Amino acid sequence: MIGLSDYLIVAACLFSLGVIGLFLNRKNVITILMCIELILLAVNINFVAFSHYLQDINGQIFVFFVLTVAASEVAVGLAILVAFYRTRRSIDVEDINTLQG
Amino acid sequence: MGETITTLNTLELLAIPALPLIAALAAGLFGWALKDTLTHWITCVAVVAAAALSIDVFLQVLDGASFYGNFWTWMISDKFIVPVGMMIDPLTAIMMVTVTVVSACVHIYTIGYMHGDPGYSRFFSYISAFTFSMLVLVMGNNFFTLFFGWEAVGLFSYLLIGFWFKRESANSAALKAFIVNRVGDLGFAVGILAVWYYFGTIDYREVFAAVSSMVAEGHVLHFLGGEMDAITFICLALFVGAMGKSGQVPLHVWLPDSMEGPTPISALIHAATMVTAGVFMVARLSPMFEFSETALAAVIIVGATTAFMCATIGLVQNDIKRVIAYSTCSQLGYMFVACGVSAYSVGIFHLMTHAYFKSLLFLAAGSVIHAVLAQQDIRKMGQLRKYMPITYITMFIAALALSGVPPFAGFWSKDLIIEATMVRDMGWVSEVAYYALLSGVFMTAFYTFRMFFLTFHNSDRVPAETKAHLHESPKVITVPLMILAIGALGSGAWGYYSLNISNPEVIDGFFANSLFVMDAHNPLMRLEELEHAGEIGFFGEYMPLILAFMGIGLAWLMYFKESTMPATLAATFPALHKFLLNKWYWDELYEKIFIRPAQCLGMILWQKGDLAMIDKGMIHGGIIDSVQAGAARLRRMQTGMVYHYAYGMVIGVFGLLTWLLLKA
Amino acid sequence: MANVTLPFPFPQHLELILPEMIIAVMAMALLMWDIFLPKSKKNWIAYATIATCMVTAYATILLTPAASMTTFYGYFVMDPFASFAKLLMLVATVFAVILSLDYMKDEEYLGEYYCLMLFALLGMMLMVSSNNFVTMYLGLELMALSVYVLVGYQRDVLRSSEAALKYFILGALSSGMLLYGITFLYGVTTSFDFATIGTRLVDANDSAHGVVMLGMVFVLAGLAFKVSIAPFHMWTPDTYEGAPTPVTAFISVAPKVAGFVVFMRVLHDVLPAVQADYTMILVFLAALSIIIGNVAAIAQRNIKRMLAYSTIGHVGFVLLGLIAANEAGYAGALVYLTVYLFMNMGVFAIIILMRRDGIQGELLDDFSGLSKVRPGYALAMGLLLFSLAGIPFLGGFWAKYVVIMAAIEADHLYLAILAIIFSVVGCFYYLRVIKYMYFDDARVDFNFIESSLMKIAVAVTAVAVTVIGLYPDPVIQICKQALVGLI
Amino acid sequence: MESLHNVLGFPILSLSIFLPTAGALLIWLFLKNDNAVRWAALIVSVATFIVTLPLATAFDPTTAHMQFEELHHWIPAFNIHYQLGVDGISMPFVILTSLLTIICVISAWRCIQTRVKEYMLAFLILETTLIGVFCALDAILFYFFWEAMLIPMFLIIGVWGGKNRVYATLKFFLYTLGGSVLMLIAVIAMYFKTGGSFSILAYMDYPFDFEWQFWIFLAFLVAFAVKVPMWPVHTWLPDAHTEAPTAGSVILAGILLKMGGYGFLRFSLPMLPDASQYFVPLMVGLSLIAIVYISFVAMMQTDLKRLIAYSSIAHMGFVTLGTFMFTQQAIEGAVINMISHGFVAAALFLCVGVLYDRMHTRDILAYGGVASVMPVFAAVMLFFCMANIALPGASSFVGEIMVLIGTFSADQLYNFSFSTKWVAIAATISVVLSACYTLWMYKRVMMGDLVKDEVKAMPDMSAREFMYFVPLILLVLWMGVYPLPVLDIMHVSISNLIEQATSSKLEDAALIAQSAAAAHITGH
Repeated sequence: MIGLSDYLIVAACLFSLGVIGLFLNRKNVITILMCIELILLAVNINFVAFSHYLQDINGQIFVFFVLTVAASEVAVGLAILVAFYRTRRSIDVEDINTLQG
Repeated sequence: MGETITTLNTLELLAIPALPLIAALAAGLFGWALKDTLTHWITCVAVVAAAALSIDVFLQVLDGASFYGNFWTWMISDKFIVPVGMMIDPLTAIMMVTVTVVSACVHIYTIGYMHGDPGYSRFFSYISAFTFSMLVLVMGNNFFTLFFGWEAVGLFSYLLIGFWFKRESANSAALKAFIVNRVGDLGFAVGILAVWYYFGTIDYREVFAAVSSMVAEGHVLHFLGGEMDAITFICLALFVGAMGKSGQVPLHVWLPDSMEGPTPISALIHAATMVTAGVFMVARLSPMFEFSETALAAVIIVGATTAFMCATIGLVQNDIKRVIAYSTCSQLGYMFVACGVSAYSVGIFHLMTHAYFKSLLFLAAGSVIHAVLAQQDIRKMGQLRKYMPITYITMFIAALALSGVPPFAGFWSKDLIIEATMVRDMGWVSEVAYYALLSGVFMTAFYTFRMFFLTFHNSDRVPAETKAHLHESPKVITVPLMILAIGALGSGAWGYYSLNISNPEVIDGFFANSLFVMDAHNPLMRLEELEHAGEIGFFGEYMPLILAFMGIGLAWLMYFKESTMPATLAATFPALHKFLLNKWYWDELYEKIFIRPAQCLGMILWQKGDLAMIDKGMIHGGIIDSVQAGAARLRRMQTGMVYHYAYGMVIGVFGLLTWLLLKA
Repeated sequence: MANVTLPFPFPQHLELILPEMIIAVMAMALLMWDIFLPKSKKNWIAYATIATCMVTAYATILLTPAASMTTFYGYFVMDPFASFAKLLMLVATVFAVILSLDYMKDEEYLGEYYCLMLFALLGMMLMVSSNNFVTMYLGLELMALSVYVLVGYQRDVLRSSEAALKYFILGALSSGMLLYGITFLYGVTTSFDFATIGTRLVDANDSAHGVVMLGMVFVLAGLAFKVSIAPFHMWTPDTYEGAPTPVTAFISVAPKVAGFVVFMRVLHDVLPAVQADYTMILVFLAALSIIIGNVAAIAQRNIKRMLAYSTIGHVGFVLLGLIAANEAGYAGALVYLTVYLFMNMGVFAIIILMRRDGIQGELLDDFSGLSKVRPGYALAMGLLLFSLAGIPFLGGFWAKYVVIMAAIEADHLYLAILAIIFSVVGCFYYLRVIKYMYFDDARVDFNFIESSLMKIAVAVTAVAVTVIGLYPDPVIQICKQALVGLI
Repeated sequence: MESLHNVLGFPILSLSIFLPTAGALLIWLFLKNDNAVRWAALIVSVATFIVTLPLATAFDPTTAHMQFEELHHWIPAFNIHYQLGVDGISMPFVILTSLLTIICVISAWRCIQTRVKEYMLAFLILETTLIGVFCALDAILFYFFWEAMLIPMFLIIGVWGGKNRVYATLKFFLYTLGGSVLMLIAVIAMYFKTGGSFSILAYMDYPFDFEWQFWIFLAFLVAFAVKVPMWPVHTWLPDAHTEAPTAGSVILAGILLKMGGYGFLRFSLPMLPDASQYFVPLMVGLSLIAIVYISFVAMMQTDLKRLIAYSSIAHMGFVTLGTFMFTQQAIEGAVINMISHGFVAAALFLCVGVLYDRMHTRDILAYGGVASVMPVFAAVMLFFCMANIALPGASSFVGEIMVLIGTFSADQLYNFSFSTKWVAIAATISVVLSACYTLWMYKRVMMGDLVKDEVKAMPDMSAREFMYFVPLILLVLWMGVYPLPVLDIMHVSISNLIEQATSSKLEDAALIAQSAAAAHITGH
């Protein structure tokens, strides 16, 4: 029988994966967007798990909100990335460095 | 503050200091508007009037009149009350006469001497103001009025020494005079603080009344383990002030330099009046000094040392004014010794006679200097008697008076001092003092006449160009000389007999209840006993006289005619000669142990203390630098790399988490 | 149609969301209008935006209930607390629009710009009106997404889009954390409603303590990011510098207000059970923010960047009020935000005025000799900067005063001392700007693009700061009353 | 609230505080031309002076109660009141301020040619804050004015100052601010301790226990010591003075330094008597350092203003010394000293200003023989030099001798851990040292032969310059020979202050603690 804790652990792993990927990855921004998706995925798993375990529907409703927002977030993110690329001609994380100090 | 006793006309008394003050203000503030003649008229008239009034007061005091009263309250704070008032008694009266008369003469003399000087009216306002301050000093009835006058005369002495402010030497002398005097005033101020602390008042009469009981209570001051009874502390502190003003060793260094000032000043301030303020103070405070053997001993030692040392220096000086200046120091030493042996009356007596003949000496010297175009070196004079007879004669009288030749003024007073010292038994102190004074007599006579002969006899060494100019000084100069000459002639005998100074019972004597002497101390009483018993002996009686004549004789041998003796003598004892010529190296000593170290200390405290330690060290090094370093580090942490930022956030979160969970 | 019955109860008090409605509708309307407007008349949209905000403000005031009321089945709350915050944000938006007038007029798609601003405003208004995590999250994301775009609005300017990108990435991460935290709180209490969570947390058994901590830290971190509290501040300097100056002005005030209001609600309603723990965290964060903010600002040459750090410092001060966690504290925080609104808007207005052909006017020495050329602006800037530095007879002093007072009342004496000492350190960099304006001579000649609205904006802020400084009582009273609904 | 004690029945203090600012506003709004501004500023300052005069005439010296009181709510939220009032200690400073402001305005007539308007405005606003400090009876109001003063002063030094002005003014600002913030903390702490009051008078009555007094005293000490300034936090003063324009130095030396001394008298002594007693050795030590150490430093200065600045620090040493001796004479002396120093130091800086306007250098060695081209000026400067070294007849003598008397006799009344006699004697050394640095400076500047051509070209004082020295000369003399009026004003207030400063608060504090403990027990 798969208990709540197992789901939470999976979610935790995904979350950590996302977070770590966020600052370990030095290549390009797309990966970062994926990592963000991972984080949100972890969140959703948590919600669903809890919602099921607690027999409370709110959690799952929240998941839908999160999904929607996530979608629009990515859209905006990509748009900004494109704008950035137009001027910088690169999407390497290393190259997001003109502002510092 | 005590009831007012007045058998004198208050207005008259007030007028005496007021007249010079008003004159001074007029001359000082409106001098630029008034014509020179007008200025000197105003001031001279005022001062002469003051002199006349003080003589009148003096005569009334002779008939036993006196005055005590307050006119004004200066400060009040709780129990601390400072009135401004007057106390007129014989001591005051004789000082007033001396001051005003000499001052009057000097005023008149100045008309001639300072003629045509750019600062003519300024000079007059200064000397009138000085007269005012000196009168306040002597007429005051409490320590604060005394201190007020004390500082004021100091101020005017400073101004007048530096009168020719374009001369570097004059400015330095003025500064030196002021600062050395301040050192004395430091002591004086402390003394006053102590007086108020122990007596709870600063009024003469109340303090004097309380002295014996205060001593009986036996207060002591502790410091650095040692202890000292209060009255001694007070007296010594005040005496330090006296030393400063009266140019006593080791605070004498300013007096000779003060000769940079115009000669009338030397006569008025640095011979007759201001420098004697110290003696006056000691006499005035006799009721306190009498209660402290230590203080009296100190007074004697300082006085005797000065008397001897300055005399030796005087032997070899070549500047006519400096010779007289050193003799002034030395004579002041005599007065202090007199006070030290409790013969205050005699000290004051000498003060008076000295005032006349010494100011006469100065004025005469001034007249000489005037004649030889501001030449002060006696080696460049000689044979002047032909050109300026009056000066010659008056100066001769003064010289005799100074050397203590009867019947001239100096003889009476000085002789009494020496005898008093002889009979007052204070162990080695009085012994040493006695011999110091005796040797002083000889040297005084010698250097006085050395100076006199070199100036008026000997060979004619006056440079040709000045020759043409040589002539007797005008009336305004010679008349005061003659007036003072009378004083130099008569004041001694007059004082001796009419005031009968030598009367041991000072209480019945002239200085009725203005001076206080314990019978146990009273040297005059003892002197009288011994005279009755005929135990004084020949030497005791006549030693001073003999020495004086010996001194004059030696001077006559060496300097009356041109001779090689001085040179050979100097060649025989080069070290000694150099030593004396350099005034015992006092200035060099002070330069080394005070001035230089003070400047170094100031430099160190400023550069190392303020700038290096506090500014650079604490402020910049400590705070500013660290903040800026921190700023730079934070700036470097802001790398601009997005993953660093994310990393920061994550570290933050997990840091907080672990902290919380560990805490739980 | 009269007897149509809905399958669900019709929500009560729908009028409460009228302000939000106005904003939403106008935003879209403007978007449409923009298409038909000729290039030359684009500014009308701006004026329309201002009008919208004013109307909304009026509506908000009208609708403010005495006690808190809810609608949408309790998912949307309206109380004096919320409406005060809304008013602040509306004012901030008005200022931001005025600041944009000249700055943005050469940009394309102005309609989108202003409507994005309105959407951000809408999001924030939702945030402050939320009494549960769902509404809060939606509002927060609406604001965040709009602001990302606003920051990157100058598409041809590298630093603009870079700033947007950074802000976006980190913002996404932070909202991820926030959500992750929410999941745990939800897991412990089976609710998203603040009050409910709060009560359930109180009687949650100790086994759940670890999970609660987990949730709390993540939630706080997520919120701290929005109000740029150290160590979640790293995005602030870059974003402030890169963003178009009016946007910087906007995000330096409005989101802070919204963020802090939510912060207060969360602390007061959700986390009273674990007050000891969160106080500990916040003390640490506040100290860190004050130190980092005031120290790092000293090393800056670019005034926008400098103000970013100063924001971090000020945020630390506001946090003092939250730490005190008493009426005085929360009121103090509101006072601080109110004054801060005027100070920052004024300063940014002048920075925008400094922009002249060729020069961005963002470097400190661009201010050299301003007082000789434009004494008026220099005086205003001086007042504002002294106010930021917290010197008396200016509002900033009272802002600092109230929070420090609250902190001391709550026995956080050492924190107060630390804060005030670093505020002295902070003075240095404000004074440095004044030094450039007053003590130095002009390096290059100024040629100002001045609109009367800008002048008014500057004047209003300067006067407001001074008046509050001389007679702060009204503001303090209002802020006290505004706490109804929170406390 | 007991009935207010205000014989005049109209808010004279508010008037004198805000008249300058009102004038400043009018000038700012309506005047353009520099000369008009000058005249207007002069009129405003004179008007203010006239307004403050009734304070002296209508003052009732027989009571220690605050007078001309005003009390309004200012910030009810924190129980902060707009509470004004003066007693014998603060009243003289109000008049001193309004007087010196006039002189500042006149002195800037010619030498300030750039941005005249801002200059005058700054001074008028500064006057407001300064008078406010001396009138405030509410701790926050006091702090409000105390800090607000920084802004105009910062600009005055920074805009019209000398070469190194930026460093100097930043140093001044941050030093003072850093010093005073702790005072704010202390005041707020006292607010909660006393159960919600900012009234200075309430603080005087409230019994703080020793630990409180200890820390609050330290907090105040930092604030006031920086202002006085006391060693070792004095280094901002020489820089500020050197770089400030003449009038800036005048107001700085004349009033700002007094705020520190006033703070001790108004806050530390009456509110924290036990801590004050406890810290006497420290204060005495610092004061003596100020008197001796600083005098030596002053001796070696070659910059005129720097020298006078250091001498100011030394003289303020007398003030702090007298303040912490708790004897009538000492404290009255301290106040007299502050007032007199207000005249003398101000005048000396004006003298330097006169020289600076002609030569544009403050280097002593650049001068020499000035007396022969500027006789009148030489006389004036000599007068103030002599006043600076406390010659009898000058106001400073009254102050210093009273401090010394009070100090010397202090251990008659209280048993300190040391003998105050020797403290007094050590302090008396300044008699010599002050003479050394002052007269040496005078000698090098004014005396000597006239060799330098640029000195030869210097014209003597103009009538306008002479005009602003006259009142100072008269005041110095007046207070020197007839200080009674001023002393009479102070007697009662100061004896009351001593009463407060010497009666321990600890017993009451202990009682309160006991009762609290008792309540606690009964509560359970």
